[in-house]
Amino acid sequence: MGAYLEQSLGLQNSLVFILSAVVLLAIVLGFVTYSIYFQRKVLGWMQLRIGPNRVGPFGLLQTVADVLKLLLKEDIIPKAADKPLFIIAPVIAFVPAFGVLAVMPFTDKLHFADVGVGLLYYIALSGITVLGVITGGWASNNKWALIGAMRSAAQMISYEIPLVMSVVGVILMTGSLNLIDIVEKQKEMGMWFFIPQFLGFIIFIIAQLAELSRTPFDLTEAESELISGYHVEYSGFRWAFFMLTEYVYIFAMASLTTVLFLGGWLPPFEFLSFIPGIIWFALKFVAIVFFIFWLQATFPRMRVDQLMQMGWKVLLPLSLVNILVTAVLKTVL
Amino acid sequence: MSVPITSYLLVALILFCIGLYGALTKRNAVVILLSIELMLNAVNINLVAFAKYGMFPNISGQIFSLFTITVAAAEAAVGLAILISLYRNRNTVRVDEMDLMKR
Amino acid sequence: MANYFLIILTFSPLLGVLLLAFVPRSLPGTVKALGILATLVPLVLALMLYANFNSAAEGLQLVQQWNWINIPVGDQAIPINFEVGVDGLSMPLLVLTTVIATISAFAALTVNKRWKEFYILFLIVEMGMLGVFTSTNLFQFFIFFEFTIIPMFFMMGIWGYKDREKASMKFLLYNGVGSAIMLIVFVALFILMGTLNIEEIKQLLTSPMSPRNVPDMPGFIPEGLRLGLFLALLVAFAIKIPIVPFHTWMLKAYQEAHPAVIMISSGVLIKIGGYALIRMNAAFFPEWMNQLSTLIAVLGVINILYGAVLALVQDELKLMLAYSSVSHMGIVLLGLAAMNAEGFQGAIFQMVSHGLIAALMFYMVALIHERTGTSNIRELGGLAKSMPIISGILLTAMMASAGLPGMSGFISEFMSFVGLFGTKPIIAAIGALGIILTAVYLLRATLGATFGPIQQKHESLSDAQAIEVVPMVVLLSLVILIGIYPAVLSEPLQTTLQNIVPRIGG
Amino acid sequence: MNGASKWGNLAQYDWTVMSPEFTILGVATLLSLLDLVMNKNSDRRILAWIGFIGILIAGYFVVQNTGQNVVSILNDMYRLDGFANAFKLIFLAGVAFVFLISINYVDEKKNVKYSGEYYYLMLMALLGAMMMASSADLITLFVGLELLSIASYILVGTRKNHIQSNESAFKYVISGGIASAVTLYGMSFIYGLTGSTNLYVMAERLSSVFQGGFDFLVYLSFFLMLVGLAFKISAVPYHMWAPDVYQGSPTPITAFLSVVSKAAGFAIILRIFLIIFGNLVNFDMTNGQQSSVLVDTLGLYIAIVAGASMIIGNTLAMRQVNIKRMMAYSGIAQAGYLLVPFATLTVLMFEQTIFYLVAYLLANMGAFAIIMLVNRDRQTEDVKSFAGLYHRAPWMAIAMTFFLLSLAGLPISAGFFGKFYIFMSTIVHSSYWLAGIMLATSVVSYFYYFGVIRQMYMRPGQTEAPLKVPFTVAAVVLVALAGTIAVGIMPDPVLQYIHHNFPLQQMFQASGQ
Amino acid sequence: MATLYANNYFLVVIFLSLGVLLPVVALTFGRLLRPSNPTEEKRKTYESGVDPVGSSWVQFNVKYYIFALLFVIFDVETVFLYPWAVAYDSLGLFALVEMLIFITLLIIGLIYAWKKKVLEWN
Repeated sequence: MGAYLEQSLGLQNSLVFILSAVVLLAIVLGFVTYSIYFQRKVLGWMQLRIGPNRVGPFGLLQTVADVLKLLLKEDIIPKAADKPLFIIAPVIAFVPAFGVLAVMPFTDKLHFADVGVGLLYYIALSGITVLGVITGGWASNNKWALIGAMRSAAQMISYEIPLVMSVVGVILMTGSLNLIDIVEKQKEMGMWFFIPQFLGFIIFIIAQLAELSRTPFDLTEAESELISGYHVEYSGFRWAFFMLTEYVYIFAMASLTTVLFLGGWLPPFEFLSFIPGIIWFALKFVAIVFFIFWLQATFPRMRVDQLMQMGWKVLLPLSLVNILVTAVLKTVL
Repeated sequence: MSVPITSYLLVALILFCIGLYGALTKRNAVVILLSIELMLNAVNINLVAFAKYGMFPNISGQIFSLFTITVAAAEAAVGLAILISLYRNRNTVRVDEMDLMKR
Repeated sequence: MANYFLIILTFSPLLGVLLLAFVPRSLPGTVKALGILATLVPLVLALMLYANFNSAAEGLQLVQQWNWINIPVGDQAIPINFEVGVDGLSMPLLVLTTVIATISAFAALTVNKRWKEFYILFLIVEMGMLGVFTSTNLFQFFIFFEFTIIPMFFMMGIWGYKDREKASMKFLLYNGVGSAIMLIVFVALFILMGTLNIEEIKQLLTSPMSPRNVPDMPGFIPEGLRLGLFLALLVAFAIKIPIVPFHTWMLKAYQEAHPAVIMISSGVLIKIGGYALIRMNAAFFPEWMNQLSTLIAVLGVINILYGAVLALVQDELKLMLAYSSVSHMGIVLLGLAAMNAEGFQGAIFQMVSHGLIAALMFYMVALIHERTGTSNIRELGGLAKSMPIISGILLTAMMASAGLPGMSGFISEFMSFVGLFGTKPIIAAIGALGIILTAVYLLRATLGATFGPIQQKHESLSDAQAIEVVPMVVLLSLVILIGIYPAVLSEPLQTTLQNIVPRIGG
Repeated sequence: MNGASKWGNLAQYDWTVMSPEFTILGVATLLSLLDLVMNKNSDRRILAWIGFIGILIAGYFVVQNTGQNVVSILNDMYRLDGFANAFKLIFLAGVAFVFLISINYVDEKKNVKYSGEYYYLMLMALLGAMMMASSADLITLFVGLELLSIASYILVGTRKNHIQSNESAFKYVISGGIASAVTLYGMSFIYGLTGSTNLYVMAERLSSVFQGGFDFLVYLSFFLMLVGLAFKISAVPYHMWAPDVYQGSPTPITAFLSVVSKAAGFAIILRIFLIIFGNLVNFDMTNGQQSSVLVDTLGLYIAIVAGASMIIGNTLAMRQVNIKRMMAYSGIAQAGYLLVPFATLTVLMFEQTIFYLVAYLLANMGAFAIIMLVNRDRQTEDVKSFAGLYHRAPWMAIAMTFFLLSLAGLPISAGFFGKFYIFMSTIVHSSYWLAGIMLATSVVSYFYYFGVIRQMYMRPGQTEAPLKVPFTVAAVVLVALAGTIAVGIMPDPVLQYIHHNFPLQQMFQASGQ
Repeated sequence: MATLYANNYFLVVIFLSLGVLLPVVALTFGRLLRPSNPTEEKRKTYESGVDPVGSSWVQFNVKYYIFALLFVIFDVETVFLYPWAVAYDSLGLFALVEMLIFITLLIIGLIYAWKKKVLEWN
């Protein structure tokens, strides 16, 4: 990929770029399909159930069937809704979710855009999704949708700050915002950043869960209270795109965590380096995804006031402390 | 593949004019605040464009724009806060209804 | 002592201000007495000045200067000094000021409220007037000039009749415009000359050797600029004098203000205009003064006739006096327009004489108004029966004002017209018409007030008391003194005038 | 150099020159913390006094810095020169006065609820103003400007439950936002042409750019900046906000806006325009003569702004019945007068401006102190509330008279000499039309200033009860009155002090000279 | 170097356009497949099965705005943290001190909000 990037833009490498992006999109869609399956299975095992097992072998085609069903469902737009915004909201939510993957390095060879400010790009773009959520909730002109959207927005912006601040420690240690540089630095130090940046790592993981609206922070969904939050009026494929966004973000976040704190494609020990980097990356990635689903079976949902206080009163001060400690330690050591 | 600086400046100019027009003519206070943000963003485009393609390309333009962004945010925050307290007292965000003092 | 004499004279009214400040408001008697006594201090000092004045000496006497302000320009500084001096032109006016002030202080006894403030403001005005006449520096002149305006505003606005506030505002705005224009000219002169000393400016502007007068030298002042400055000054002082289109402030003020206030205004303040015309216009720009003398003369004639005609139809005594003042100040202009020694002397005589007579007449009006509650001729009449002294003196004053020989009015008018007949006989002839009208309207008013049937309610009114008579007598005797022995004034004037106005003939 | 390498280049600068700013920042922080830990119901006047002491200390540091050579740190982002010191002293004095006035104003629960915030926000605004005076870099200038502006927006709206206060605060935010956007847009072009935010580098590069065919852009940015910055001084193209905002704000804040904020506006205007456009020259091809752009071309526009401000401010002030609105229009007019020295650019330009600002500071602070007292006592802001003041508080009335005389520019008051000095510059520059406007509008101004005086002395008030004058307000009035009269009689010491201690040419000198 | 820079962002543009394209294509495709039979009841806004009461575009709890304001402030402050963190190595100790002051002020801001009970939900 690096070689193509060096060349001036021509027909050949344009095609390569486009095709590779399409391939990634396909992979991501596949991931989403099977992560839902995976999630249901994991939850099933943990709750001593079987999970999907009817459609296809081991129920492997269950999600595919679900997608097909969604595609064939009637698309209803409420009369009272703000139609243009209603239509555009899922797109606003989805585009950044996929867009952030443009800078994600999977190995030192296998990556797409090698942007100097990759991390900043990721953070900046991911912040836009909240707009889609708010737009969707507001455009529905439904009380539950609006409350859900507002809550969801409040939660997302509240946890965005600790998230953003917790990575400052990583930047401090690396001196670069380039995601490849960050992995290289971990290689150079011989230590993945979750060890020196343990506090930052914890904050990042928690904040990330909240950003993804996963348990124990899945208040926006809150089936029992808000029916299903901001997308209550959405149906069919429009609804599917909100779901898609959510799972693509799981993909992106898991990748980002891997890159920032778990050494990306680096092997845990030098002697294991014969195994290709992509495998290591995939392993760590899957571990995180599993972790995320695992929590869903373990933790109860938080109360909204607990949620907000946790973000502002615990995580934010901690992340500020993390920055200070990192800076001081870096100077002293 | 490089875009001439004039197009950046033109975008900025258009943005600035839209913002100015909105700030001067709109009735809704929130829209006015947004228009002001638009104007400030036009400035940012200008600064960043000049920082890269100006007569003497250097980084100070980008630094300037960082400060502009921050200040714009603070200004918007204060503006919104004041608007909220105004709304609590008067129950309106329409600027043409804010006429208690004309004499 | 001699060194500081003029300074002491100028600021002597402040002594009274200081003392008054410590007298409690609740003792009106003390306040009034102190107020009158305080005016005596400058009076005595002014008389001492008159006694010690050297009439033969040319130029300024008792000159003193102190450095006041330095305007830093680069490394050097342009000084603005505080400087005083007196000559034959200002000395009579100084004496006039103190005399009128004392008399007005007596007239102010009829003020009905807030005596303390009245006398404090009054004394500040006196200081301003004295300062105007002692300053030999344009800047200082301006500041003291303002010192007369602002307290006057208060005095007109607080103590007066129904519409006093409007009158005071009008007074302020007119005089404000005048002083603003004056300031423009002064600053311009300062920038052009580098000095504010009147004498130095005169030298620079008139001496043939001065670079200001030699074309192509740096600092040369072209004729156009001189004309502009001259006209601006003329307008500034025209408001003060006042020359006809600018006279409306005076009508309103004379109608609404307390007579004691008007006595100062009419007696001294409006003279500042004439004084400054001689001191500045004639001294700085003699050529233009000469060339435009016809214009000034015409303005003078307009003033005389306009004032006289309108005075003729007034029923309100105060308004009549106001128009009469306009008319009389026209004579000052005529004298100036003559551009010769007789004319100038006539002008100055007229200023002093009108000062005295106007003060006297307003004093009389004040007394009448206090007793009858009106000063409208229609509501008066027959006063001679109930108050013979007041009526008698009023009649005498009217005659003096009309220019009866043996009184100061005659001398001044005579000299002015003699001067003007020498240069502009036609205009002088037209102006002389006004003199006849003067006699007519004065007689009409006086006779209307004093003779004829008396009104019922006026029958039992008391005549003037002794203390009220004193000022009248003093003023009247001064009027007569100048009338029969003009040398008291003309002697110090003679040499001075030659010195002040370079182009003045014989 | 060993220590330097460890601590970085920044540590080599002489940070002590910033001690006034550090003091203010420290005190503001301290106040905010104290405000947080203090009991909710305890008396917060102590905070005002701490702040006041902080201001005095900062003032002491500024005086210590006065007369020093130029010190420039952070690549001219911070400069210590005569220009900066002069303005800082004015700001500090202004805010000190405002603090004293506020102590009585804020105290009442109904006026301003959060008194702690009130004080440290004002200190932050002061800090912004000081940075504006003391910087030669667009970024810091802009940040200082906004620090001042944003703090003032909040201060204007401190009366949270007062509808007019809210409304005026919102109007202020909107106008301020537009103004800073316009200013910034102008700045961005200048930056683009010169590629630097340092004013000196900009000035150096701008001449060649100017002659290289970009004169249109230079003019454009000049006008944009002029319009935008006119907001801060409430001069004409951008004055409409002033009446509403002045009327709606708490009176001490109105005083603050009218003096400190305005002076800060002048600081930034003079600093930016003098340095950047100072040595631009127009080259006349026909006769090969050079002429200074700032003096010959731009000066005219500034003069037009000045003249228009005087005319509009003074004429509209006549129609006002609300005293604060009247003072707002009067402030617009005063901004016009204050622009005159800059428009004419004589050698005395700086002395004239500073002197006038001092006179204006004294008069306006004193006037607003009394306005606050009277308005609060009568529960109305009508000019009529001054009726009979002379009988209620004669000394206050006399003091007010002097302040108004000073604002009108009549002797004996500091304002007279201020106007006189400025007036001289118009004649030196031969802009007689400007001189004419200046004097004519001054006369117009008599009308409304004396209107207040008329109320005080000539109209009967609704009550004759003596007005209670709190100690701090009395102190402010006394100091302002003494200053106004003393400077009005002997202006020389002040002028000489300005001339010798705050040399303007330091503005153009490099560090260490 | 310039091509690398441009190509990187070209890729970014590709990703973003794909992000737009996918929904558009999927929805267009879906339109051909899915039934469309809107009726009044279907198009009614959902409100727990009863007819909706009034519009939902109503005044909202001010709490949300205050959190939004807080977010804006803190989020924007990170704008300064990032460049500082990147350039930290070349700035020296003094930058640490400066950033200590900056972060201290941020913390004071947080404490302020805390004390003023802005961080409480409800």
